[in-house]
Amino acid sequence: MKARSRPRLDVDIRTVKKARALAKRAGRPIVQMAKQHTTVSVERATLRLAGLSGADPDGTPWANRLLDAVRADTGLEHGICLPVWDALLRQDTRDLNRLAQLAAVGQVRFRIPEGRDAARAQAAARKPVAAGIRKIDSRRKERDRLIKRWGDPQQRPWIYLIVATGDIYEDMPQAQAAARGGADIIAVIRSTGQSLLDYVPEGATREGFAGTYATQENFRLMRAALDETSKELGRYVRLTNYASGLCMPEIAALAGLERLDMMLNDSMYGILFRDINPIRTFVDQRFSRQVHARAGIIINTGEDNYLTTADAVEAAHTVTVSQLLNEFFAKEAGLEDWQLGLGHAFEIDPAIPDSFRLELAHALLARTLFPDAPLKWMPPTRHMTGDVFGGYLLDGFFNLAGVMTDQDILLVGMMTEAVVTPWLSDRDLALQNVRYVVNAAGRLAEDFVPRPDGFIAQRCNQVLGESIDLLEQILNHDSGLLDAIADGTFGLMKRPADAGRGLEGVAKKANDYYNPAIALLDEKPAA
Amino acid sequence: MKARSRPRLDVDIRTVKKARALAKRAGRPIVQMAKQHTTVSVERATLRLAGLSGADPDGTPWANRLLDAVRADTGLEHGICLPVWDALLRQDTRDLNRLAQLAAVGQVRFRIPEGRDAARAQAAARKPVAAGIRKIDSRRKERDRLIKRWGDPQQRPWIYLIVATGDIYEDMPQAQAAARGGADIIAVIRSTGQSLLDYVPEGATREGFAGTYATQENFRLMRAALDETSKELGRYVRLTNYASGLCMPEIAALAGLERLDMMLNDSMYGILFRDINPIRTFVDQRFSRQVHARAGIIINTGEDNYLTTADAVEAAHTVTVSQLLNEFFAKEAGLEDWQLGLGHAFEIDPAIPDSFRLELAHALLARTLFPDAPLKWMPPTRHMTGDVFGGYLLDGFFNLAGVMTDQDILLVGMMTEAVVTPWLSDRDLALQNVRYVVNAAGRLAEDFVPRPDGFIAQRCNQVLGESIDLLEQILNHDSGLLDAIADGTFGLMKRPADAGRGLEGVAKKANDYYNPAIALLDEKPAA
Amino acid sequence: MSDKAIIRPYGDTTGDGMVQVSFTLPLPHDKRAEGAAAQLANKMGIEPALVVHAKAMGPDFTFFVVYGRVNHLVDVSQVEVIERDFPLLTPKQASLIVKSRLRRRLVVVGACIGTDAHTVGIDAILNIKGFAGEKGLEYYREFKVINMGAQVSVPQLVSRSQQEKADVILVSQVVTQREAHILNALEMSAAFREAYPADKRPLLIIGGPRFEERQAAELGVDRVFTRGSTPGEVASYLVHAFFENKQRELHGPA
Amino acid sequence: MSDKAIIRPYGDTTGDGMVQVSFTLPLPHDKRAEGAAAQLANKMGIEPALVVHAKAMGPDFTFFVVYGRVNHLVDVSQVEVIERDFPLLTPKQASLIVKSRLRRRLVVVGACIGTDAHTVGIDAILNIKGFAGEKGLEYYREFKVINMGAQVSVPQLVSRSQQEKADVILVSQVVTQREAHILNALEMSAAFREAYPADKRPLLIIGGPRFEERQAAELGVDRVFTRGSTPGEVASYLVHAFFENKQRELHGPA
Ligand code: B12
Ligand code: B12
Ligand SMILES: Cc1ncc(COP(=O)(O)O)c(C=O)c1O
Ligand SMILES: Cc1ncc(COP(=O)(O)O)c(C=O)c1O
Repeated sequence: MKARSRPRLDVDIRTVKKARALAKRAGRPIVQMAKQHTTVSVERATLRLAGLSGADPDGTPWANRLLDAVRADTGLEHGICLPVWDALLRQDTRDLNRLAQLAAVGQVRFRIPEGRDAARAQAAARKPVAAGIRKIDSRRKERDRLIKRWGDPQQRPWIYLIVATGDIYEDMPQAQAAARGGADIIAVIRSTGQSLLDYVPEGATREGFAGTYATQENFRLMRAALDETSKELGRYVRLTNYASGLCMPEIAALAGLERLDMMLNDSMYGILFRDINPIRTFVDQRFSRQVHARAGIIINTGEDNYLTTADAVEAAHTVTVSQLLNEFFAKEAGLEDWQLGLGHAFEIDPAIPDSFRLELAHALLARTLFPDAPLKWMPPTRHMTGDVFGGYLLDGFFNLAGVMTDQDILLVGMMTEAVVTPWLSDRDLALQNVRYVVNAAGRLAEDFVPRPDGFIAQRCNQVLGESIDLLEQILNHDSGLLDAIADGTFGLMKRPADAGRGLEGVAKKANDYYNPAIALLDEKPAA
Repeated sequence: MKARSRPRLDVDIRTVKKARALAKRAGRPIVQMAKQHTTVSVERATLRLAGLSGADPDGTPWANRLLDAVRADTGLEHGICLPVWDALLRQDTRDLNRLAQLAAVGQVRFRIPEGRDAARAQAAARKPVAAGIRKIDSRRKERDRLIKRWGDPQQRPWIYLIVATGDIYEDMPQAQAAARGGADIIAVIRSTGQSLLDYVPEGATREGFAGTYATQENFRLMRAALDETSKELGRYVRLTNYASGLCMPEIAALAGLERLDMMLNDSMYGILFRDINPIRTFVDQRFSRQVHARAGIIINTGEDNYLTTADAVEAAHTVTVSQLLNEFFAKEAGLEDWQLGLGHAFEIDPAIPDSFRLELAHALLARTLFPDAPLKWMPPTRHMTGDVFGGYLLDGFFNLAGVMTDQDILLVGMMTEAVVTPWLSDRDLALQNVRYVVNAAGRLAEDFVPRPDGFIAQRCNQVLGESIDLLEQILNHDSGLLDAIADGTFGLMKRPADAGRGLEGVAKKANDYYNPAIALLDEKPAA
Repeated sequence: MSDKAIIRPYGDTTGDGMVQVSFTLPLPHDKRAEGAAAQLANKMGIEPALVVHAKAMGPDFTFFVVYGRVNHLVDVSQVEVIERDFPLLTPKQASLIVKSRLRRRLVVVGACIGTDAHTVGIDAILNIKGFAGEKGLEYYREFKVINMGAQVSVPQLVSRSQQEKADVILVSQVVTQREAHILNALEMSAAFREAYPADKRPLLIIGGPRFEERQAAELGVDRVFTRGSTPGEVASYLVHAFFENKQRELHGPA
Repeated sequence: MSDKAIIRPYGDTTGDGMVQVSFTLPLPHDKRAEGAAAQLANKMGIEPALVVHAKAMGPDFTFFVVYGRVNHLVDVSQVEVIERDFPLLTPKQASLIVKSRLRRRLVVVGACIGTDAHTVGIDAILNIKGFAGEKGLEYYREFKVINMGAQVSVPQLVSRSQQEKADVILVSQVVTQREAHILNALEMSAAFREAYPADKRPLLIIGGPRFEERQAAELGVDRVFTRGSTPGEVASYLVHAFFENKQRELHGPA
C-alpha cells in the first residue's frame, strides 16, 4: 500500500483520554453483566464450533433442535456443554449430529453431571470445541497466505460494494463482476427479516427479500467464487456479511469457519434498530467479538444507522460516543486496532450551508480519535432522491471527503439509492465515480490543513465536547448505559433491559456453568 | 459581498516580478506597432462613436459604406476624421448618416484637408466623438447607480451562464429564466462565422447558427430584458458579449453605448484561432481595450481556448504567459485590475493521476499571480463525453476547484457539453450543481493550505518557471512576439505578420493621421 | 403554456420533443450493440436516436446513453389525477370536528408490517415531530395514536387493533423487491376483512413511496398515500372519511 | 448471452427490461404534470413507469426522471451495421500499395467548411500527431496532405482541389445546430459534381461526430466517418477505394 498523507487536526490529548475513560466506565458494568449470562445463540455457536451442522427435514438446524431438547431438561444456566458431552459419554458416541437426532425424537434425557462425571464431560467437550477453534485459526492462516500470494488492494480507501439479489447463484457472478470492476470488498446484504430469526437457515438459498440469507453454505459458495476471482485479478477480494440479530454468535462462528474477512457487528444496533433485548445483545456481542478477534475478522460497526433517523448534525456526537463504546467493547473482547472498522456516514442534509465542511469535520474527528482503526465510511442515503444526477454528484463529494480525511473502507454510494436496489450499471457508474475521485484527488489530504481556529477545527472540538457530555449523562443514570438505553438516549429509541426480542433466550449463568469456547477464545492462537 | 478566505501559496516575489518584466519587454514593441497603425474597424468605430448608425437596404452598415468611399478617395492612412469632417464642413451638414448616403451613391468626393481646413476638420470631428464618449461615460454611471440600487451577487464566484439559441427573441426569456435560476452574468454566444465578417450586422436577429449575432439592437434588447429581471430579483445581472474578430473596436464601442458589462476580448485569440492578421488584431485590440477601460467594462480573455487543442498539462505555462501578456496590454490600454477577467480552464484529462490536484495548482497559480483580477474559470469541455453522469461529476469538481482557489467568475459547465447545445434542464441541473458546491464547500479555501514543498506547490513553481522560459524564448526572436507567433509558439499555430484575414484593412498611419477618439479615451472621464 | 392540451417534451425549443435515455443491453460492446441500442430507442419512439455514450461493462454487457426526439404527443386532458377530494384542515380544526362529532378520541394504530423495518415514513405521519414542517398525528389532541413500529406481523396488528378498538389502521411498506409491499398489503386487508364484520372494520390506509394512489381498490384498502404525503393530509382525510363521507357508518359508540 | 437474437434491457436481472429516462415538459409542476410524464413514459413503452423525480424549473416547466420496465424486444438480428468492408493497413503497407500502384503521391485535401471552426477532428485524421495512438495521414510517405483548416468556403475548397489535382477531399463538420452539417455537406457534394466530370471527381469523404455511416448516399459523398474514427481507418479505406474497388476508375495519370 502506498504511503498516505494524513490530514492534521489538533485536538487536546487530555480531552481524548477523558472521553475514552468515560466510555470505559460506561462499558465495564456491561461486560460484567455479559460475563454473568449466556444465551441460546452462544450455546448453539459452541455446538457449531464443536462440529454440529445441518438441519432437520423442516429446515430447523440441528443446533436448535439439540439446544431446545437440552434446555427443556436442564435449563440454559449450566451451559450446553456439560449436559451434551455427558450424554455423549453416556451414549458412547462422539457424533453430535447423531445425538441431536436422537434428542429430537425424545430418545435422550439430559442431566447436569456432577463430580467426576462433570470433569469428564468438561474434558470431552473441550476437545472438539478446541478443534473447531483450531479450524478457525487455520482459516485465518490461509487468509494471511492468500493475501501474501494475491496481494492487498493498491489504493486506500478500499472499495466496498454491496450485492443483494436474494439469490446466491445470481449474487456470485454479480460479485465477481463487481470485483473485476474494482471492488476490494464484497458485502452480501441479508434478506429482510433474517435478523429476527432465532436460527441460522441452512444451505444455498435463492429467495431472499432485498438481500440473501446468511447461511454457512452461502458463505462457502461466495468465498469460493471470490477466491477464484482474487486469483484471476491478483488481488485478495474480501467478503463481508452480518454478525448481527438474534444469531450473532453463531454467524460469527460460521464466518470464522468459512473464512469471511469482515463482519457487520455493532454493540447496540440490534437493541436500537431491531428491538432485541439489551442483555441478549450484549452477551451475544461479547462472544461474537471473541470469535472475530480469533478469526482475524475486521468488524464493521453501525454508527451510520443513527444518521438515517436522527439529524446528522444534531446527532453527530452520538456517532462518536457509539464509536468509543464499540471500541471499548471490541478491545475488551480481544479485537485489535486493525480490526475495528468503526462506522460513520455522510448523511448531512446537502441543503444546509457548509454541509461538506461539516462532513469533513466529522470524518476528521473519527480519523483523529481512531488513528489505527480501518474506518468505514458510509455514503449518503437519506438525502438521496430520484434526482440521480444530483445523487451522482453527492456521491462524488462523499468519495472526496473519504480521501481527504483518509478513510480506509469506502462503501460505494449508488445514484439510484432512492429508486431501486442497485442495477448493474449503477454499480459500474459508481465505481467510475470512485475511481475518478481517488485518482484525481487521492493525495489531496496532503494540502488539507484545517485552520487551527477555523470552522472545521471548531466543529471537531464541539462534537468531541458534546460526546463527553453525553457520556457523562449516561454515567449519571443509576445503572449507567442500560438505563440510558432504556431512557431513549440513542436515536430516541426506548429499550428497557427487561423487554425486547430474544429475552427468553438469555440465562444467568449458574455456578457450574461451563463453556470451554470462551476461555479458549481468549488464548492467543498458536503461531 | 462576504469576506473571502484566500488560499495561500508561497511563490518567490522576485520570480513573479521577473515574469512581469519579461511580458512587458515582449509587449512594448507591439504597443509601439499598434500606435503606428490604424484599421478600417478602428475608423468605423470612431464614426459610430460620433453617432453614425444604421445600414443600407442590403444590410451593409453606413459605417462601412462611408469608410469604403473615403478610403477609395484618400486611403486609410490619414484616418477617417479629417476627410469626413472636412466633407461635412464643405457640405454644410452635421449629419453623418446623410453624408454616408451621399457618399454611397458617389455624390461626395473626399480629400485630406490641409492647413486651417485641417484644423477646422479636426475641431469639428472632436466634438461628436467626444459626445459619443460622454455617452459611454453616462452609461457607466448608470451601471454604477443600478448596481447600487439592485446590488451585486451575494456570493463569489459570480455565476456565468451562456445563452445561445440563435434567435434574440428566444434568448431573452431564456436569459431571464437563467437569471431567476441564479445566474449573475449572462453571455450571449455569437453565431459561428460572425467573427470573420468585416461589418457588424444590424437590427434584431433571429437566424444565428449555434449563437446569436452581436448587433447593437440585440445588445439593447437583451440589456433591457435583464434590467427588468435585475429589478425583479434585486440583483444587477450582468451582460456579456464578444469584442473579438474583425470588428472588435466597433463592437466594443457598441457595448459601451448599450451598457454591456463584460466583453470577451483577448489579445491573441483572433490571430491564433481565427487566422486574423496579427497587426490588424493588435491595433484593433488596443482601441477596443481603451473603449472598455473607459466604459468600465470587464474584459474576459480567452486562455481557455489553448487548452481545447493543446494538452492542459503540457501547455499550462502558455496560459500563464498569455495571461501576463493580456495583463500588460490591458493595463497599457488603461484597464484597471478589477477589469481583468483573465481566463483559464479545467481541461486536464480526468484520466491522468492527480488531475484534480494539478487543476488546483494551475488555478491557484493564476490566483496568486493576479490577486486583484476577477479571474474567469472555465469548465471542462474537451474531456466531456456522452457519459452525462460522469460529466456532471466532473463539472462538480470544476466548481469545487473554483471555490477552493477563490475564482471570481465561474462559467457554468453543462453535462451535455459533448452532446447538444444546452437544454433548459441542463442549465437548471448545472445551476443546482454550482449551488450545491458553493453552499456546501464555499469557504473550504480556509483549510486548503498547499504544503510548502508538496505536489501542488511544486507544480505551481514548475509552471511559473516554464512561463519564464517561454517568455525568454519569445524575446530571443528577432522581432520578439510577432516572430514567435509566426513560428508557431502558441498552440502550434503559425501566424506570420504579413498573412491572415483582414490585413487589407490595416494601414500605417501617415504623419497627419488624426483620430480624436484615441486621445479622448486616454483621458479620465469627468467624475 | 399550461393550457395547451397537447404537448411534447422540451429540450431548448417548444415542440422539439427531446429526451434522454439510459439502459444496459446484455451484449458485448461493438457496432452491433450500438445498433441494437438505436433500435430500442427507435421502438421507444425516438427518431433520430443519437447513441452518445456506450461503455462496456465486462465482456457481456454494454451501458448506453441516448439522446433524441421522441415522436409521441402527450395529451394532458387524458391525464387522470386523484386530486385531493377533501379540504385540508389544521390540527385544531381536525381535533374540533372529532371532539364535537365523536365525543371520544379517534383511535389510530400504525405499523410497518412484514419484515419491513423502514419506520421513518410511518413515523413522519405519526410522531409529534412530523414531516415537512407539519406536526404528526400524535400532536392532534383528539387522536389516540398507537405506533407499533417495525416488523409487525399481520396477526399482531389485527389483535392489537381489536384490543385498542382501532378506528383507523395505518400501514407502511417501503421494501418493494419481489413485490413484497403488494403481497403484504393484500395479506393485511384480507386479514381485517376476515377478522371484522364489514361494518365494523377499521379504515385501512396504506402508505409508502412506491404505491400509486389509484391502487386502493386493487389492494383492498380505503386509501393509498404515496411519497411526499404529510400528516396534515392524512388527518384531513381521516376526518373527511369519518364525518363527511356519508357512505361510511361509524362503528363503536359514536 | 451475445448469441441470443432477442434481448431486453438489463437492470439487475436478465429480461427485466429496466430503463431510465429524463425529459422536460412545458407544464407547471403539479400532479397533472406528473401524470403527463407517466403518460409519455407509457407511450414510450414503459410500464409500469415510476416518476421518481419531478422538479419545477420556473413557473412553466417541469423536469422529470422516470424509471421503469420497457416492454419492447430488441431483435439483434435486425440490426444493420456498416462493418468495415476493407482490411486495416499499417502506414507502411498503405504507402507501399500507393507507391507500387499509383507511382505518385496520393493527394488529399482537407478542410472544415462553412462557418465551422472545429478543426480538432480533421486535424486528428490529418496531422502527424494523429489520434488514439495512430499517426495522421501526413505521416504516410506516399500521401500528400493539404490541410486548409477552418471556415473554408465551398468555392475555395473546389478551386484548391482543382489546383492541387486532389484525389481525395476530406471535409469535417461538427456544428449541427439547424442541420448546418447536412446543408454544408450537400452544398459541397453538389459543387464538386458541378465542377468535375463524373469520372474525374475526387473521392468525397465527410466526417464528424453527429453523422451516421449510412448517410453517405443521401449526402452525395462516397463515405462517412463518425465519432472515434482513426487515421488508420481512413487511410485503409482510401487505399481500398482506389485500388481494390473495381468500380472506381482512377482519374489522373495512374
Ligand atoms: C433510512 C433507510 C434505511 C434505514 C431505516 C431506518 C428506519 N428506522 O426506518 C436502515 C438503515 C435501517 C435501512 C435498512 C435497510 N434498507 Co433501507 N433505506 C433507507 C433510505 C435511505 C431512506 C428511507 C426513508 O427514511 N425515507 C424518508 C421517508 C420519510 O420517506 P417514505 O418512507 O417514502 O415515507 C413517506 C411517504 O412514502 C409516506 N408514507 C410512508 N409510509 C406511510 C404509511 C402511511 C400510513 C402513510 C399515510 C404514509 C406513508 O409518507 C412519508 C412522508 O411523506 C432508503 C433510500 C432512500 N433515500 O429513499 C433506503 C431503502 C428504502 N432501503 C432499502 C433496503 C433494501 C434496505 C435493507 C432491506 C437492506 C438490507 N438488505 O440490509 C435494510 C433492511 C431493512 C429492513 N428490514 O427493512 C431499499 C429498498 C429497495 C426496494 N424498493 O425494495 C432502499 C430504497 C435503498 C436502495 N435503493 O436499495 N434502510
Ligand atoms: C474543442 C471545442 C471547441 C474549440 C475548437 C478548437 C478547434 N480548433 O477545433 C473552440 C473553443 C474554438 C470552440 C468554439 C465553438 N464551439 Co465548440 N466544442 C469543442 C469541444 C469541446 C470538443 C470538440 C473536439 O475537439 N472533439 C475532439 C475531436 C477529436 O472529435 P471530433 O471532432 O468528433 O472528430 C472525430 C470524429 O468525429 C472524426 N472526424 C471529425 N471530422 C472528420 C473529418 C473526416 C474527413 C474524417 C474522416 C473524420 C472526422 O474523427 C475524429 C477523430 O475520431 C466540443 C464539445 C465536446 N466535448 O465534444 C464543443 C462543441 C463541438 N462546440 C460547440 C459550439 C456550439 C461552439 C461554438 C459555435 C460556440 C459559440 N457560438 O461560440 C464556438 C465557435 C466555433 C465555430 N465557429 O465553429 C458545440 C456544437 C453543438 C452542435 N452540435 O451544434 C459543442 C458540441 C459544444 C456544445 N455542447 O455546445 N469549440
Ligand atoms: C451493524 C449492523 N448490523 C446489521 C445490519 C442489517 O440489519 P438486518 O440484518 O437486521 O436487516 C446493519 C444495517 O445495515 C448494521 O449496520
Ligand atoms: C476571447 C474570445 N473571443 C471570441 C471567441 C468566440 O469566437 P468567435 O466569435 O470567433 O466564434 C472566444 C471563444 O469562446 C473567445 O474566447
